[in-house]
Amino acid sequence: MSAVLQTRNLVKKFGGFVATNDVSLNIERGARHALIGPNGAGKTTLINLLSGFLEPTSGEVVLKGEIVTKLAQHQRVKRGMVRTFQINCLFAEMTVLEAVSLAVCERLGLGGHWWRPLAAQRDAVDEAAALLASLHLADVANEQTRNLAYGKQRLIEIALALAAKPQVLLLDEPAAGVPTSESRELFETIARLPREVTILLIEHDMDLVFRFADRISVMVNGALLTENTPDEIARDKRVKEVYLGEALDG
Amino acid sequence: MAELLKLENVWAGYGGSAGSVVLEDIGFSLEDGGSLALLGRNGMGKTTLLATLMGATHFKSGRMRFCGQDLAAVASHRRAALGLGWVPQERDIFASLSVEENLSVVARPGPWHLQRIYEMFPRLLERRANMGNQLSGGEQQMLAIARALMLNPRLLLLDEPLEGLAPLIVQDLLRIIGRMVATGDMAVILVEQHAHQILPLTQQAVVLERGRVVYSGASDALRRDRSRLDNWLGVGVH
Amino acid sequence: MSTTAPDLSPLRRAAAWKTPELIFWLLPIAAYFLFPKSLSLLSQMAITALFALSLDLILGYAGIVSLGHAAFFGLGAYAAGFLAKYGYGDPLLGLAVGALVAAIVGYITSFLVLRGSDLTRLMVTLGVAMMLYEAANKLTEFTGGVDGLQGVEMHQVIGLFGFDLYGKTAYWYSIGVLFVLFCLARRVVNSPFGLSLRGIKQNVRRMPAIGAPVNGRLTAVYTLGAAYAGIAGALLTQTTQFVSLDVLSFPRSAELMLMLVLGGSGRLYGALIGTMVFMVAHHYLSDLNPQYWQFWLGAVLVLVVLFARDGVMGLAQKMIKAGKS
Amino acid sequence: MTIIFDGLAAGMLLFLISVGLSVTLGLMNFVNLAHGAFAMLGGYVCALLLARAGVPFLLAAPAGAIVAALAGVVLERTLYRRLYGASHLDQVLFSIGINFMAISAAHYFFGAQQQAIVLPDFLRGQIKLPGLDVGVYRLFLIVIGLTLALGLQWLVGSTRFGAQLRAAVDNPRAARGLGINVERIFTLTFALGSGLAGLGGALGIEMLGLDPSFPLKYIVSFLIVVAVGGSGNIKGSLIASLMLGLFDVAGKYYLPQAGAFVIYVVMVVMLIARPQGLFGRSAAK
Amino acid sequence: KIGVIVPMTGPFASHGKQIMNGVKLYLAQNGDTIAGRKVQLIVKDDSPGTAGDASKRRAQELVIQDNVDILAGFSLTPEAFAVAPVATEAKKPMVVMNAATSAITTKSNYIVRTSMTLPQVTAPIASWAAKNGIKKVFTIVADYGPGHDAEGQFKKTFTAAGGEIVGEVRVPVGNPDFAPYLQKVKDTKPDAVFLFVPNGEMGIAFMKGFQERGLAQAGIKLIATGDLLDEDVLDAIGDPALGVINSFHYSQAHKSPENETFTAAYLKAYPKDRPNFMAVGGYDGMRLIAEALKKTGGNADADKFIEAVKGMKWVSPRGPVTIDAATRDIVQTVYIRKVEKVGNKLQNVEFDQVPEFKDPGKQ
Ligand SMILES: Nc1ncnc2c1ncn2[C@@H]1O[C@H](COP(=O)(O)OP(=O)(O)OP(=O)(O)O)[C@@H](O)[C@H]1O
Ligand SMILES: Nc1ncnc2c1ncn2[C@@H]1O[C@H](COP(=O)(O)OP(=O)(O)OP(=O)(O)O)[C@@H](O)[C@H]1O
Ligand SMILES: [Mg+2]
Ligand SMILES: [Mg+2]
Repeated sequence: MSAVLQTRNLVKKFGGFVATNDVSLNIERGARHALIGPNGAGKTTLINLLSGFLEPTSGEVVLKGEIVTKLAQHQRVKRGMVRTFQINCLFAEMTVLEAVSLAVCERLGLGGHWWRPLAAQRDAVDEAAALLASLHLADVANEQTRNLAYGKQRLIEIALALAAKPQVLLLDEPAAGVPTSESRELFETIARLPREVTILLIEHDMDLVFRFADRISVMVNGALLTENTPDEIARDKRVKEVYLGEALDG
Repeated sequence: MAELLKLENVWAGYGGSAGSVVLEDIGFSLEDGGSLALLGRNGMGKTTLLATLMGATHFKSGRMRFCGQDLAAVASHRRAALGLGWVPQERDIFASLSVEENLSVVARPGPWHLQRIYEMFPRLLERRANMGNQLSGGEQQMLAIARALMLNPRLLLLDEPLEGLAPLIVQDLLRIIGRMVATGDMAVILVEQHAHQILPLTQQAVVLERGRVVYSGASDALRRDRSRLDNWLGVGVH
Repeated sequence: MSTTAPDLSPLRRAAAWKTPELIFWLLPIAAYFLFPKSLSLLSQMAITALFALSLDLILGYAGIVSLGHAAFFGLGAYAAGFLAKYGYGDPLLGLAVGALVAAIVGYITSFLVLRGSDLTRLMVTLGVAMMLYEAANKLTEFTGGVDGLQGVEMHQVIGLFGFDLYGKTAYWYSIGVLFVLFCLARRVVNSPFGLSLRGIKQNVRRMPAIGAPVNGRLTAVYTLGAAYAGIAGALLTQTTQFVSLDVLSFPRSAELMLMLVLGGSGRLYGALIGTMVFMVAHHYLSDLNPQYWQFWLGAVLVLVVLFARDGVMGLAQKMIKAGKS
Repeated sequence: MTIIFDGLAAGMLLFLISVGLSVTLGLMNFVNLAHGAFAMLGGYVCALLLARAGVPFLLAAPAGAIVAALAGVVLERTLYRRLYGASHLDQVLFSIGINFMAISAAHYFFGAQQQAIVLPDFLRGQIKLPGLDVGVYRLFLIVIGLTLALGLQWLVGSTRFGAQLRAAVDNPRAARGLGINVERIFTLTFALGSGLAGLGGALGIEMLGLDPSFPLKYIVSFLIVVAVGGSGNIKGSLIASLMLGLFDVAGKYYLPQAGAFVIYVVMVVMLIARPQGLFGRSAAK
Repeated sequence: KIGVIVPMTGPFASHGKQIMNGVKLYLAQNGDTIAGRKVQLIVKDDSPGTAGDASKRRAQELVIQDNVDILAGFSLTPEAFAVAPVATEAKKPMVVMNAATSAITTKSNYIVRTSMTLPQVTAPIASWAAKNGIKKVFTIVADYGPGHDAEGQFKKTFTAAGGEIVGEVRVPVGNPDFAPYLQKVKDTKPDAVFLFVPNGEMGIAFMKGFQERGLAQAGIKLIATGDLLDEDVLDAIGDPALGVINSFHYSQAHKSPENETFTAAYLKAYPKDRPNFMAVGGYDGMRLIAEALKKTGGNADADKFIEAVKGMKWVSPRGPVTIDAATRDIVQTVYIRKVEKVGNKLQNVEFDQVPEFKDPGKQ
């Protein structure tokens, strides 16, 4: 069994509203797995449950064979599962370089070190700098995050996740707000991640989804509707009806 | 048709200690019921331009006329009454108001009312009692659009309205915008990353580069000009 | 790929000592010669500055607002007071014990301030401090209650310098402790740990998602801040040889917050400068007009907020920036 | 049981003096620690009208509220308005500064001594019921408090004004862009908050006394109510006040040794159990 | 040069005001030149008055910067305690004009007190109560040092005289609502309540509650020390104060030529205020300084000064007083008074007295 990430009968209720309805998902190691579905279907909620941002009402999350349902978010990150946020969640008053260095330091376990200054942690800073360069963010490295246009901030959102060198990467609409040309590049960067990195992607841009994914799950009203290869999904009448419309026709 | 909006030599930016100028010498005009695609790469000033029309930036100099009035002289909160409706890029949903309150709190009389909105976005009807901060990303986007429509504006400013919406909804929305443009009920300015989706819908296009207008003319002409599109908006635009 | 490397120099420069800082630390030496008759005020300023520094660590860096920081100050003060009263009058030992006691209580109570909004934290810290205050008030037999703890006899500092009426020893002692602890705090805030605190302050939601144990960090810094406050309290006991119940009081916490905000939080120097400005203003205004000086102090606060957002340090930084461009 | 009644009355007094802060801090998100200064102003106006001009209490108390509200408008227009965007800490510094000035001014004009008021006869004494002695003034406070709570709850929760106010606080920039007159709403709300403070101050003299140190003396009580109730929540403030009042009074009756601890213990326990307050919004955004 | 340390702002601002009124009044009446030297007053606000560090620093400044010869003032005990070592070390006489904890004068040989001690004014009311048919008493005191002292002294004297304490509570300082305590008293049905709270709003709140709850009608008397009903707060309490029996060393209504001149001059100089015990403490303190300096020929050396004040006797507005040569504390008559309306002003009218009463706290 090579599933790196699994959910078992995951349920999340907000009051009476069922946002996640008995979801059991298997994601293979190294998969490029996309999760699609109408607005409000529960995709982000699922990522929140996987990453520990929310606690499920019932059910389990299994990461690399270990039940992590009770683990705190940062412990899941330590075990290699990292997420991005659909709506940017950044450090407004840090420079871009500081923010990414912070993330690298946390991965290297330096976050609790209080004696040597940040600048003396050369490995961490150099790694952060290299990551920024690879995302074409070098020129804004010393700008405050909050003064950047939305698209740039979107890239920092992803840089923070990549800084954690994830084995399982959960991406929530990473390309939203990034112009077409740059979202291509962004996806190329993601695609260049080592093959054994598993990626779960939420995205409404079907061009990107169908180019990138090797498996697609469709969610509707909190429950999994179907899971299949991209070709099969594209042919699936139900998916077309609830979600795709004419998206793939044009 | 009558002229609705006219900008001449507009300079604007952000206040504060640094006091940066983002928009330089902007000028274009829009007819009543007209439609305009506002294009440009990341950080070129599209959002800033819409925010300037709404009075949410630091206006330095120039002239902005809307319905024959000097817009710069009108306080920000009165511009909605004049007929401007705004869908901010960051959605800016009121977190502590329910979906329905978000809509009714800004409502003005006109053809768009709650019922019609709910017909257009049934999802919002389902979630009407939810608080603004308990919505999915796409639901927030719908709500932002719906909220601006509740103002019954003469000119609708849409800042990347399609972002984060499911394909089916995008298609619906484009159809509705197309219809509005065709009937001339409401003028629109549309900011979008996906130029290919909106250029067919709009009559005019303006392209910004580093805060300056580098193209202002017919959408059609721009759509066919692949090399300029590539140049201004980056590779890979259909 | 066309990748240019980011400029790393601003980051490198951040932690280096700068000339204005060195000049700043010459001030205490100058003050000794310029105001030889005001040493007791000056050493109380140093002590309060240390106290403000401790609040800056938790508030300015980690964003934990506290209206009860006097709890730790008072614990340190009483700890040092008891120690000296019962015969162990060595000052440095007193500081260590003050720090330890405050740190232990800080560690325990830190779990109360992990959750909640600013207002909740304000009130929880305040509640803890008030309970300690009431406890000290009730235990009149031990603490002397409102009358204060007496009989605090101090030995000489490192066995050499006795405390004198003119406050010379007290002055150098306080300034020395302040300087050492400042340097330590400076290292802490420039380290990755310090950066992670800023991260928590700016966006707690994101921190766990990059793998940072938020609660552990908050506990650590809260304990550290408590220890600093404890040392400040112990210093006050030792230099005044008296502990009044007031060391635990609400006004002491509240005034501390004013001083820090006045100077500008999250900068370390803000704590020092805020304390200086506040205490000097307080001192002179109350001498000029013993009855209505509060009015003028209030006016100073209002004006500072209106014209110098981010406190005195914020204004200074803005002026330096404007001067450069 | 007289103790329960006394507890409710004490709670209601707590509610009356802090509900204004619930409006400015809770709804407008402005940390106005000068709340007590407005309360004090209302109190002095009421006390002076009573003592010097012989105005009846039932007129003097509202007059205190109105004067405080007007002072609120003036200060909001001239000073407070500039600080809406400022950090909470700046607001604290600013409003404490205002407090200091108010304290000195009161000291200068009215002296350091306690102000006395004489209640009209029909508000004095006790009504004896079987097993229950009802203090008339306490009953009066309970009635006023309930009326105010219901009125405010309706205003904030069910009117368009209330919704506009919440929208303006959530995101002033967007609210302005969508046609909400943020400035006017803030002025009105601030006036409401300071008017309520003034009323609380006037009604509180009888039980809390009034002297220049008032603004700082009761600051903790105000904050406790708002924090425990959940900021911006009228119902929460009311219930929190009543609970605190009950616990406090009962604690003092049955456990006098515990004295001042009770209220702090209750507060800390409640806040740890419900960090957002009884009816607080869950973490925003 | 005299340095005066008192709280001039904050919760105890009225203390500072009254003391300074007294001090200044004496100088205005008797001229500010004593034994050929002009008196210069330097006032330092050490508000809140409860922070010993601030008081001590103020004292150090007075000694070092201002070179004062005498330290005076001290409205609250912590102020006096914190400053005592400074007086000893700097060899400056220290004149305590209000602070009332018994032990203060033992903290330095240079301390002399012109106010009173708490046991001194508490014991007489306890004896009086026992003698006048009060058998069962419920004590209510503020929960802080002086409150504990008053409680202890009252208990001691009252039970020694055969009375019984049927209940006792300690009320948190600053507590505004006495309802639960009063209810408890009502339910316990004692003959009388003995009350000690710091002077100011707590007393006012108590008296209002006492009346509202109809305790007097229930046959419960109220006895107290006089600071509860001093002239500064009496008007604020208003009619509920009528009939309360209390013991104290000074009343504005004290009948003596000295007091008449004093009050007349006071009211003329400070028409907004009424003279109270703090004013007298300040007035007598200043007088003591003046007389002592006259004796020493203007020499303010601490040892000489203290030698000069020992056993000093004079007739104060409060009545005859002596400085006990052994303890440097004041010996004075303590009066039992009752609040009555004189004209349309509330006054403490004296009807019984314990003459030349020493501080029982030091025996
Ligand atoms: N609040 C602000 N303060 C200072 N500068 C800002 C601010 N917001 C944006 N900018 C700057 O203004 C410029 C234009 O930003 P704007 O958001 O208008 O771009 P945009 O064209 O909308 O980009 P995007 O496609 O990413 O939304 C950018 O360089 C950005 O860094
Ligand atoms: N805290 C909450 N309380 C109540 N309902 C909530 C809460 N959070 C989310 N929801 C609801 O749960 C549903 C699922 O939301 P989710 O964010 O997972 O959708 P999504 O699939 O990510 O949609 P989108 O594509 O629009 O981002 C939505 O209808 C939303 O309104
Ligand atoms: Mg989503
Ligand atoms: Mg934009």
